[in-house]
Amino acid sequence: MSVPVSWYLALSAVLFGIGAIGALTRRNGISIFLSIEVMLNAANLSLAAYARQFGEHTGQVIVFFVLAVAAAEAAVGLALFIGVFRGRRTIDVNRMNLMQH
Amino acid sequence: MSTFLALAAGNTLTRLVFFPTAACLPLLFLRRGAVRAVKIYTLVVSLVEVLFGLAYVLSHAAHSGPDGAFPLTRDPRLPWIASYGIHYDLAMDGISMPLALLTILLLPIVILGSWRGIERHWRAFSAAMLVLTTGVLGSLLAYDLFVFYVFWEVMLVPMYLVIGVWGGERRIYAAIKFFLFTMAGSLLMLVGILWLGWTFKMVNGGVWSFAYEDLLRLDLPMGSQVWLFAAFALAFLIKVPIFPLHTWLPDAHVEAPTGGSVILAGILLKLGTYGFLRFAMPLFPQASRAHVPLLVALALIGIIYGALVSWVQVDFKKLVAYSSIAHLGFVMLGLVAADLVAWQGALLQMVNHGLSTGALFLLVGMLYDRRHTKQFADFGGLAKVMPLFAFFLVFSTLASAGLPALNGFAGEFLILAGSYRALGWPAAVATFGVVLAAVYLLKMIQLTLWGPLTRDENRGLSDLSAREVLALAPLCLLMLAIGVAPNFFLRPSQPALSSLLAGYRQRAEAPAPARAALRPLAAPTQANARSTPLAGAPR
Amino acid sequence: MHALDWLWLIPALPFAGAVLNGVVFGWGGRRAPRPLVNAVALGAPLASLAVALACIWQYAQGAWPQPVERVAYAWTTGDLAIDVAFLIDPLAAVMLFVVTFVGFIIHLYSVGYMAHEEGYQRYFAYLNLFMAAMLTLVLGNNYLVMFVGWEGVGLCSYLLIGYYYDQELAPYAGKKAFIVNRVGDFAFLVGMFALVARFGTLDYTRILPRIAAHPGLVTGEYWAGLSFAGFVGLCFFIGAAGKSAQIPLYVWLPDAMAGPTPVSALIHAATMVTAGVYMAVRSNAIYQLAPGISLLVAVVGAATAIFAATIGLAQNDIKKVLAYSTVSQLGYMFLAVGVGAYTAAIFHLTTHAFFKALLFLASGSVIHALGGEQDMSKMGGLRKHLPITYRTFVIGALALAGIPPLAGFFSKDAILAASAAAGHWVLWAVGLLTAGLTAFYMFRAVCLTFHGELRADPEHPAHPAPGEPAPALHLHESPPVMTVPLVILAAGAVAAGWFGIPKVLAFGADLDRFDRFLAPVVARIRGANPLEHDVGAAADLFLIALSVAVAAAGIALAVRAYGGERGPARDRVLAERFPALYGLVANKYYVDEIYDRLIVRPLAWLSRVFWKVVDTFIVDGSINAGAYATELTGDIGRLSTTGNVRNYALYFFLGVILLFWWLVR
Amino acid sequence: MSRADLLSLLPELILTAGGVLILLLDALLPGARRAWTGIALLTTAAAAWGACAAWTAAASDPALTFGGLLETSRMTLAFSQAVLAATALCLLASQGYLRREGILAGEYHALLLWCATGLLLMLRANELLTIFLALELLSLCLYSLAGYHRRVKVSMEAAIKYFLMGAFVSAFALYGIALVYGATGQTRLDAIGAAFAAGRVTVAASLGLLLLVTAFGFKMSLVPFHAWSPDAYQGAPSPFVAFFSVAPKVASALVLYRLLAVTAQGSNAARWSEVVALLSALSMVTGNLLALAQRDIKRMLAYSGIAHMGYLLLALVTLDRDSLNAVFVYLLAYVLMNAGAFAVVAMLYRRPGEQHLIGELAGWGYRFPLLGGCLAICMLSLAGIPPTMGFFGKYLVFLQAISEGHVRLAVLGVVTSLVGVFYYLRVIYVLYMKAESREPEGLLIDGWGRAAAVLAALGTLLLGLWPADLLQWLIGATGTR
Amino acid sequence: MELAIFILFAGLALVSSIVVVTHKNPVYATLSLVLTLFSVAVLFVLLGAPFLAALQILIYAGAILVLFLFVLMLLNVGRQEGPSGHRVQLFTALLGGVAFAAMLVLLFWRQQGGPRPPAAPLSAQLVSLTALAQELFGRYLLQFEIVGLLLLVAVVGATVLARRPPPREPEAEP
Repeated sequence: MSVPVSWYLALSAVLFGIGAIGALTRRNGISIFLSIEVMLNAANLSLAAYARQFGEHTGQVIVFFVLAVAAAEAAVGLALFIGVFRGRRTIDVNRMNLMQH
Repeated sequence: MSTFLALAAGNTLTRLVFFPTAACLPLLFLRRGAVRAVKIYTLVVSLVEVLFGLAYVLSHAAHSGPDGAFPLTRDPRLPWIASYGIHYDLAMDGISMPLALLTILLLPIVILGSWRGIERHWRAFSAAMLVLTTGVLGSLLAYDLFVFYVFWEVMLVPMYLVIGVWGGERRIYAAIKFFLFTMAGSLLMLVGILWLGWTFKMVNGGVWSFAYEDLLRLDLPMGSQVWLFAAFALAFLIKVPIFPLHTWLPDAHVEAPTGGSVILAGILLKLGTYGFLRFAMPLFPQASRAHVPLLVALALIGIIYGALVSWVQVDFKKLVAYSSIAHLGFVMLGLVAADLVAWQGALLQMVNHGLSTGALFLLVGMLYDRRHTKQFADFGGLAKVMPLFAFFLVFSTLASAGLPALNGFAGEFLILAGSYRALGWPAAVATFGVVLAAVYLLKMIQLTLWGPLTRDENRGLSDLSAREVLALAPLCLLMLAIGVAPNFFLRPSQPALSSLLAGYRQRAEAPAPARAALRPLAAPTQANARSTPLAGAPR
Repeated sequence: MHALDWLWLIPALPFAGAVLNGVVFGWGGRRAPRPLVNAVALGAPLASLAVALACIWQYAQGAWPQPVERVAYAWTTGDLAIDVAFLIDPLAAVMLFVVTFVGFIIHLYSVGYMAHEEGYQRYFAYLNLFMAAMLTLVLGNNYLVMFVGWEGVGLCSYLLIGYYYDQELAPYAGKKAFIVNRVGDFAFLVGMFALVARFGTLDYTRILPRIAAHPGLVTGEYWAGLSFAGFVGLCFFIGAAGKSAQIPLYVWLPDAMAGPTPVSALIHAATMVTAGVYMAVRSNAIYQLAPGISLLVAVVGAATAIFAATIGLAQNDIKKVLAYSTVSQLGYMFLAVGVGAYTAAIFHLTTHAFFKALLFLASGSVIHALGGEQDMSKMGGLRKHLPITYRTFVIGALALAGIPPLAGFFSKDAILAASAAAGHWVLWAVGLLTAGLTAFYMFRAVCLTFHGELRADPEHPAHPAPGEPAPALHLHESPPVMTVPLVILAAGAVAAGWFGIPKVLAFGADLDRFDRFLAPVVARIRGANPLEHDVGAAADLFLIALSVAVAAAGIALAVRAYGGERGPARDRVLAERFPALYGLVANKYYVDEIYDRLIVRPLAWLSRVFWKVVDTFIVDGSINAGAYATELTGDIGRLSTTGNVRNYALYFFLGVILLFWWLVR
Repeated sequence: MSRADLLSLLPELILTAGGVLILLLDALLPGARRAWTGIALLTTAAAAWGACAAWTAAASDPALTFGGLLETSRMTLAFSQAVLAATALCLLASQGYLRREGILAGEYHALLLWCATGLLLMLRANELLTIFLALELLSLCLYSLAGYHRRVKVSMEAAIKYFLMGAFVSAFALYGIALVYGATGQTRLDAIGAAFAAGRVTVAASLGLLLLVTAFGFKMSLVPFHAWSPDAYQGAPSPFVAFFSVAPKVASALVLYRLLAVTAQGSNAARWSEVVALLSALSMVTGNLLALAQRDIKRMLAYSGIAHMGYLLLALVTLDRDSLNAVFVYLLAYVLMNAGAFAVVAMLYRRPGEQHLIGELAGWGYRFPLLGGCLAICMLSLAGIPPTMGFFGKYLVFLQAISEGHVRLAVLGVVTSLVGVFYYLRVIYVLYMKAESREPEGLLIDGWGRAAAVLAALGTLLLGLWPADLLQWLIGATGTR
Repeated sequence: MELAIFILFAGLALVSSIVVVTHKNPVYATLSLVLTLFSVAVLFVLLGAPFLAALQILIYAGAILVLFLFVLMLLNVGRQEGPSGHRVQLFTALLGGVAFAAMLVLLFWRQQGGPRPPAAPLSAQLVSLTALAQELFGRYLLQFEIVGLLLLVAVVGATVLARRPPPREPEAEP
């Protein structure tokens, strides 16, 4: 039997939630970024699922582009982490509070 | 734009309003150190402005009717923000004419009075004063509520700077207090203006207008009228100021330099009462009628409370400041009474207060320039060393105290007589303020001029210089002229006031409609207006 | 050319004099040459007197008894039209004469009295200004013009009381006078407003005849049980009480003696203080229609008369005695107004102007001679040194005491007779008693001042000007420029009464020219009987005799008590014997102190509360608290920006959830 | 791809090419770095011309190209020009700063131009995927530029905070796109709108749109999505903040408008207005209150920006044909006054990385009359005092709110802007009413920077005095809707 | 069969993603993410998107995560302390995340009316790479170009950020 699309969607929702929780709770910047990747994947999954549901390509195309975006984001983000680490020797976001609030 | 420039070149209100600001530009090219040049330049500019003012008024007064009425004169309306029905629209009638003239007249006097007191940044000071004049004149002459609001706010910044830059110890506190108080009221008024404009649009088939004459035609239901009236009244009452919204005034006056105080007391406060007369009452007649008891109570509190607090002051300037609260209480009472005589008196009293309190502030400033103190404890017996100062102080004080044959009396008498006719006993209560005025003003004279000259620092004080006399003399002459022959000053504004009053009364007595409606145009708007002829200007 | 067209010149001339001397010549304290100053200072009132006499003459010859009005210009037009206009009628004519005549005399006297003063020029400027204001008051054809003069004289009074402005107390006395007067003015103004509200005008000729013709206009209840006439009458009376120093507003007048003595003579005896009486008489139509208020006026007048007289008994300052006497005599005049004897009031006003001015000027001569000494306990025996002064002073005292045939006798008697005739026997009795007291304290003063031995220390005058060497005492008669006025006034004090000799004493002949001349001023109220004050010739004669007897008794008692060297000792004895009573009287019943405790101090306290508590603490405090609370909210709120990006993400996340809930709820 | 498609893409192409050109020149002629600003400015000007040309050449107004993906209309033209104006001001302000800090290099200009490309694409895009990609494009540029001053710790910190938040939010945006796509099967906004209008509004679609709205709310720093902006503005290079604090908001506002226009067609439009009203109220209140507590001028401006976006939303609470005019005028004013303020801040504060205390400007209004005056004018405009454009913008949005019956919201706006007046005035009184507290040292005030400040201030004033033509032109834009 | 695969890889994805967000060591978290990505790739295949699955493995798991690992090694961040010191943050995040996910799950459930098969059958057209490519370079050309620029930006941005900062050399000029 074929799996109902809503199951995929539910899975994606749960994955998204897990990612969000991770992004909100980790202290290590890169871990946060990893969690965000989980969220992106969750979104991708639901896009693919919807594409399947409608039987057309749009969802897949979006996923395709998101892959590229994720790559670009990762490049810039990781470069940033390197830059920050160079100055501060840490990527713990809890310690990134030089600024007056 | 080109039409605007063409207007500014002629004998028009536009020239009157914008000349001072335009005259700021050359200030940029004067050297920073050339203080004397700046002072003289500013004085010349202000005198030219006086000439412009007189030229305008006299040229139109020549057309006044047999009743001596100053005609409604206006510049051609120029579309400003046409898509919102906003027009650049300046007009002068008998109500705004005296106040505008007062404003213009006070400008050179303020410059003369600040000659010594202002020690730094003269260019900026001149610019502030000139821009302030534009703002005040614009507010007085605007015939479009949007334009009015713009000018109204334009006044704030220069005054804020004048207090804050050239003021005394606590100048920043005072400047901010002044700004925030005024702004608090005017922002709500802005909402009111917008609401009004929108309502007009709703009943006018989707066409915007903020023109005063158009908005006057709006009949609003009581519900919205009350709120709108509250918004407008708040803005104006803060400016007046009326208890309990008055606390900015003593601070602002005490801290402001002489010129600032003169302008503040002489003109800025009047805009509160002027606005009340011009906008708050006629636009919302039923609502204002419904709040007469409250407003009367506030006016009375202002009169009595201002006088009493003034009495116990130990600072010369603060005493005069509080006296303004009392004096403007009279004006408010006159306005609220909605009686022609009271209105005439109120309008006259606005001018009077500008003259006499302006003179008093100038005198305080002259003393401060010499002694760098304003405490009564530091003075006493000054009449001995400064007879001219004593003369002018006594003269202005008496005018302020409402001594007959001087201006204060004419205004107060008309206000109170009219108010008594319209309101009854509250006017009698207010009349008691006359007694209190004598109490605090004579105390003021007592502590400065009379008694033995006890302090050694005061022995060497020089009497007023020719420049200072020149600043004071026109004020005192006007005080005398108004007191002796008020009719000369009343006649030009009487028809304007009486038609405004007639409209107000007629509407105030009718019940408010259930929904907003537009009254039909009685006559073409331009019919009774005499426009400045201007070749090629689009109408 | 009709002299009445020049009516406006009468106040304008002295005004011009004031401007010339005060502003033009005296700019910034400069001094013009003395002859020039004198020419202006005396010329203006003299010219004014001349015009006034011409006008009176012409009026008496021609227009009498109709009032004549001359409009100068419109003060306001339209809804409330008020003209600056002048009016001459019998009442104005009498006042005009008194003011210009006595005024000029006193100007003349001042030339001598003030000769050595530094502020000579300023003095005359003020004095001329006073003349202008007083004449405006008298000549105005409406209440507003009257009020202009009314306040103008108040101002001059303020300036002249505080003439010695560099002293400690004189300016305070001036201020007190002005403020107390203002309390009265407040009521006067309210009365005017009431008239404006009802009649739309303030012209005498458009209000008073109308009231008289239609009493119904003003008799209905208006306010708190008062009719309109009652209300206006009450207001005007309070105003008059302020100006004319009646209970409870008399307190300023004794203090006003801080001014130069000629000022006291002119302003605080002869003219200004009588303005209240003038105003009340001018408004007699109103008072006739307000019997209750009239009674009040009479009672207050009588009370003031006796009250001030008792205080006068124990004063040691010669000018204070005269001041209380003035208060007392003004009380008489109001008594007359209250009982409806309007012409009698004006009659007494006129005679009083002569003899009281005389008394003041004579006392001024004394003070002048003693180098500023006013304390009678330091005088004595001066009759040898100052013969003319002495004689004129005694004439004035006799006139005041009401000894026939001097002026005071006729006028005072007219009042007493009128009170008796009106049936107010209590008031009459009070008046009579006052007459006795008056005679007593006047002759106490005569004795203390002129009889006995000189008690002053010739080397050390009591009141040297501060910072200046004490002037030597020059005990000699004043120069002619001072004594001639005394003599002229003395003649007036003797003869002024002869214009109003009552029928009983004229053996039925109508010699009461004064009453005849003034009679048109008293309004004839429609439907009311004309006032008739006649108790019958016999009773009249008896009453006259009684009053003369009482006066004579007063004099006798005074001479007995204070004659010779007993004077000052007598006061000490009295003080020891009746300490409470003497203290009470000598301290003027502590009225000033009561006012201070009851009104001034609570009001000052209240004002401070307003300032410090209401203004600073409550109003400003709540606004500042609001600002502070706003700032505090911001300060607390900014803690939300922790700097930790995870918190920021959480805000975002929670925001999303919140908005979603809002959207689908 | 047709010629029309290409022509419509002209401004973006010019900007991209300009960036590439600068990058190439930077590699080839490193010595001529100081010319890059000029080239970048020329590119911006060319792009502005290109935008006009694309609009003029468009077949209709609005014209859709790339199969309906890209809109060319008067309104997109206006918003594009606002973005380009911000770019130009930023470029002008940057030169001196970059030289002073020794970090002048072509990447800065290239990234800035590309960021503008992204913004232009985003505001013109009519389709969710395009919007998302443009958003990512500009975001990456912003991350890189925020951390451009690598020596400065706070610059990097600002960048990383912004990056983490940005990535987190784009995940939400993406999920939102997925949900909307799932609910309607469409990614083109007009088609989605049609679906909404047809009554096919599911809860999932609403949530999807909400996620997108929040993503742009984040870019506009609306409360509660705002918290990043003070840190990011404080840390990022000041002249860049002149761009950073305005341009993304301009573009996002138009996208937000498009999204809200979709919701307005749905059956729960009223609920949506409530949401917008809530965001508006929260932003006005929070922004102003927190700005009040700031001592650092950049943070103060950040919070004030939050408040300003709250005011802006007043016009979007209920959409009608005038909303967008108000929004645009407000944004243009905001661009000029905020960019002007940051330009001055960039010149008058040395030592990036430390605080930019307002108090440090004490008395400098007289030492630097021109810059002080410009800053003062910008502050007055921010405070909404006539005759500045800031006032006129406020006037329009309040008018819009009142026209739609949201009087209470307008009153709230008025009350909160009173708080705003207080902290803007603080800058002015520090400038003119306090005694100098420090000597200016190490500043580099060049003609470019002055030009930025003067242009911004002058624009604020002149457009405040003569807004009519602008408005008239804009009304032509919305009149066709 | 399909169901079994779905359950298996869904479970795997869940478990591995939980590890990603909870593991203290970012290196392990990264490796675990590889597993998640792989599971999702398998699900892509089930959903008829084999091309995406390939890309997912190649680009995502292959390139991106290697980049992550590389940076982690470079920075030698290693073990970091537990998720949070902030209990409120942790608790709220958990609650919010769970609520959000639950809400969505509920939403999908309600919306779809329980589990039911997709509306359209799995067509060959959907699975075909050609069709996808045509779409990419036809309808989605603009986006493709944007992505090109995006990658350029990423390259430049990454160099800007990661390059060693130049020494301070302010131009000495007024």
